[in-house]
Amino acid sequence: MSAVPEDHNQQLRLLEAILFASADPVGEEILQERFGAAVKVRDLLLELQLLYENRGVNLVAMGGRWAFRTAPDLGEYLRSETEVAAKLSRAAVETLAIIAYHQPVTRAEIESIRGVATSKGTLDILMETGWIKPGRRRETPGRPLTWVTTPHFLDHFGLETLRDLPGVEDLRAAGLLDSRPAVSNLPGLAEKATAEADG
Amino acid sequence: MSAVPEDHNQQLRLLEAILFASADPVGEEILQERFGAAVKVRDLLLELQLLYENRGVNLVAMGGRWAFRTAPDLGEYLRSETEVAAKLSRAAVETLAIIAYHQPVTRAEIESIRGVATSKGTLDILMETGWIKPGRRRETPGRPLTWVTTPHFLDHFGLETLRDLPGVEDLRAAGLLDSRPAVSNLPGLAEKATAEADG
Amino acid sequence: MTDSPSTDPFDQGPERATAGDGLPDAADGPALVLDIDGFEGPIDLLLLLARDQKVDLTRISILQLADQYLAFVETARRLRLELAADYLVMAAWLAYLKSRLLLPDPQEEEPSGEELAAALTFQLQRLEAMQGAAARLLKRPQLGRDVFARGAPEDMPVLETRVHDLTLYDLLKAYGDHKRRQMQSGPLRIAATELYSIEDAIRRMEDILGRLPNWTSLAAFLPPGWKAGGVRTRSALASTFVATLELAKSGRLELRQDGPFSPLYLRTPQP
Repeated sequence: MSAVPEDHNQQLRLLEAILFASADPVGEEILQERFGAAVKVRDLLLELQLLYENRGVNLVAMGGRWAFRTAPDLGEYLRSETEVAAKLSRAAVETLAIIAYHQPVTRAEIESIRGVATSKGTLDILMETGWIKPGRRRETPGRPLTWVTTPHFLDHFGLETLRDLPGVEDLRAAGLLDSRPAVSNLPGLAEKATAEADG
Repeated sequence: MSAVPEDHNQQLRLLEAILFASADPVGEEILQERFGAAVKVRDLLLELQLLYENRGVNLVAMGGRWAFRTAPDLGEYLRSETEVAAKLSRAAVETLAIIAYHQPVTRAEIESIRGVATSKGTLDILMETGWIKPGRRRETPGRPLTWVTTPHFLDHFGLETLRDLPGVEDLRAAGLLDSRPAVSNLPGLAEKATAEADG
Repeated sequence: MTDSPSTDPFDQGPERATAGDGLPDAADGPALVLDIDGFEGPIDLLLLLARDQKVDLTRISILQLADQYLAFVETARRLRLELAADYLVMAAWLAYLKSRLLLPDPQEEEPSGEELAAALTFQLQRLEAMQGAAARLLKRPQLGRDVFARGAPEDMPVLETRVHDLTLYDLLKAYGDHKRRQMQSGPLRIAATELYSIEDAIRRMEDILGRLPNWTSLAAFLPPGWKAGGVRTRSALASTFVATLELAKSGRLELRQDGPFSPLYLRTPQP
């Protein structure tokens, strides 16, 4: 642990940085320990609090622990429909990946690729994310609905076009897919395999 | 969505609160949308940036996105409080640099520059850190996938744009950012490297 | 070029410095620690040798560099017979380059020795530049190490209502996992071999059986596209040989060989 700067202003800056970066409110005694007995942490805290008094962010003390919080009077501007980030299930992520790679793809095809039934909820959840939408109906008996990804999907994942999705060979080369043991490892075959893989 | 305060100082406070509350950088155009066309968000951002210039926390721009970050010079005092991130292998670091400076760049080009096959895990690890992603496919035979850096890469290394990569202009001027195979006549070198990578 | 990172002594990462300990001093002989594994490849080793000359890469002597590399690899080979093929390929190439540099240029339309040397210099410069860039990049203040983000972000979806923060990596990983499971589970699927099968050989021989009144060499029966050499050609030869034995056994083919290791001939049985 590096020592604490001697300069008063530097101490103030360090305190500011510590409180900013901390995930939880920091207890005053912990700060006092961090800065050493020679530094009056309480004075530093009060000075910093004054500095932020009329700002968009305030330094507040809660039961002896200190933290930055957005100013309460801004609440009306900051509040909005609060959506809690929900984690997608593994099935949903896999279904999304399969739609991305195999689109347009019907639900029956997704199930046949995944080898398990796809619950109705999975596609609903994915549709709520705005990443997939129904595509054209397949011109086969029963005219099943197909699923495709949306422009928002490309946007979210930072892809310009669907063609930029890495192919299976790219995934393998990147280490995202274990390579099958192949005859290609035999000398003399390797060059050929490469030529094919690299096209 | 709530309205925006009319008062300039209130707008500055709101911007401060929004940026302070977010751990990830916020895009300037998203802020502009939030504040509406009547507000010059860029001016507000620059004003806020100036306000925090010498503080323990700074407002920085990275690839058109803005975030508060602790001041770099305080790093030595803060570092001890967090665990040191896992060290990247030399191959990974070199590959990252090549992608950063040569992007968009194909795996074959990376290998030609390094003179050695890229092991499978390398791109995987770099992608997991969120620093690289697949770019567009190159419109050459085989349409190989290219790799590019992400906005998070800029954020992680505190770069405002790719032009701020250390020494990038000098390297370009010296012609060293040419990713074509230099010694195409080196028999077997390039082909061998790829063969092993795929083997 | 004076500001170029290649002359910046800070550009050498920590690994470089230690790896350099095992390097030969020009022709100082075998009193060196040889650790080929310490290098990422022949180019990497060459670059270290070039740095050892302690001059700008544009002014290194390619001849001297070639000599050092050849000496190093020769010594390494005596200690470790299994020296990676890459290093030997480079050695062969450098020996060739050396001869091109020493002898007058031939009239052929090939690049001259100087051109090849210049290309090699460029390759070394470029790799050095990238290693330097990597070191400089890592020296920048990094998020989570030197610079920190807001530790307690507040829920404030006023900007974007991003419900799911799935990354591209998560998506690709899911697909990769799915593909891998698909390959591992279910009925065992044996991937089509890239070698020439006996079944194929028998089918092919049967097709041309009726058209062989004269003794013809077995080598002439290799299927087109399988004659390039290597393991593929050997597999085609072996399968075709087994196929002829099978057909001879059932009396549909006659075989003749004039002596051990001499060519094998075959024809359709004469009535």
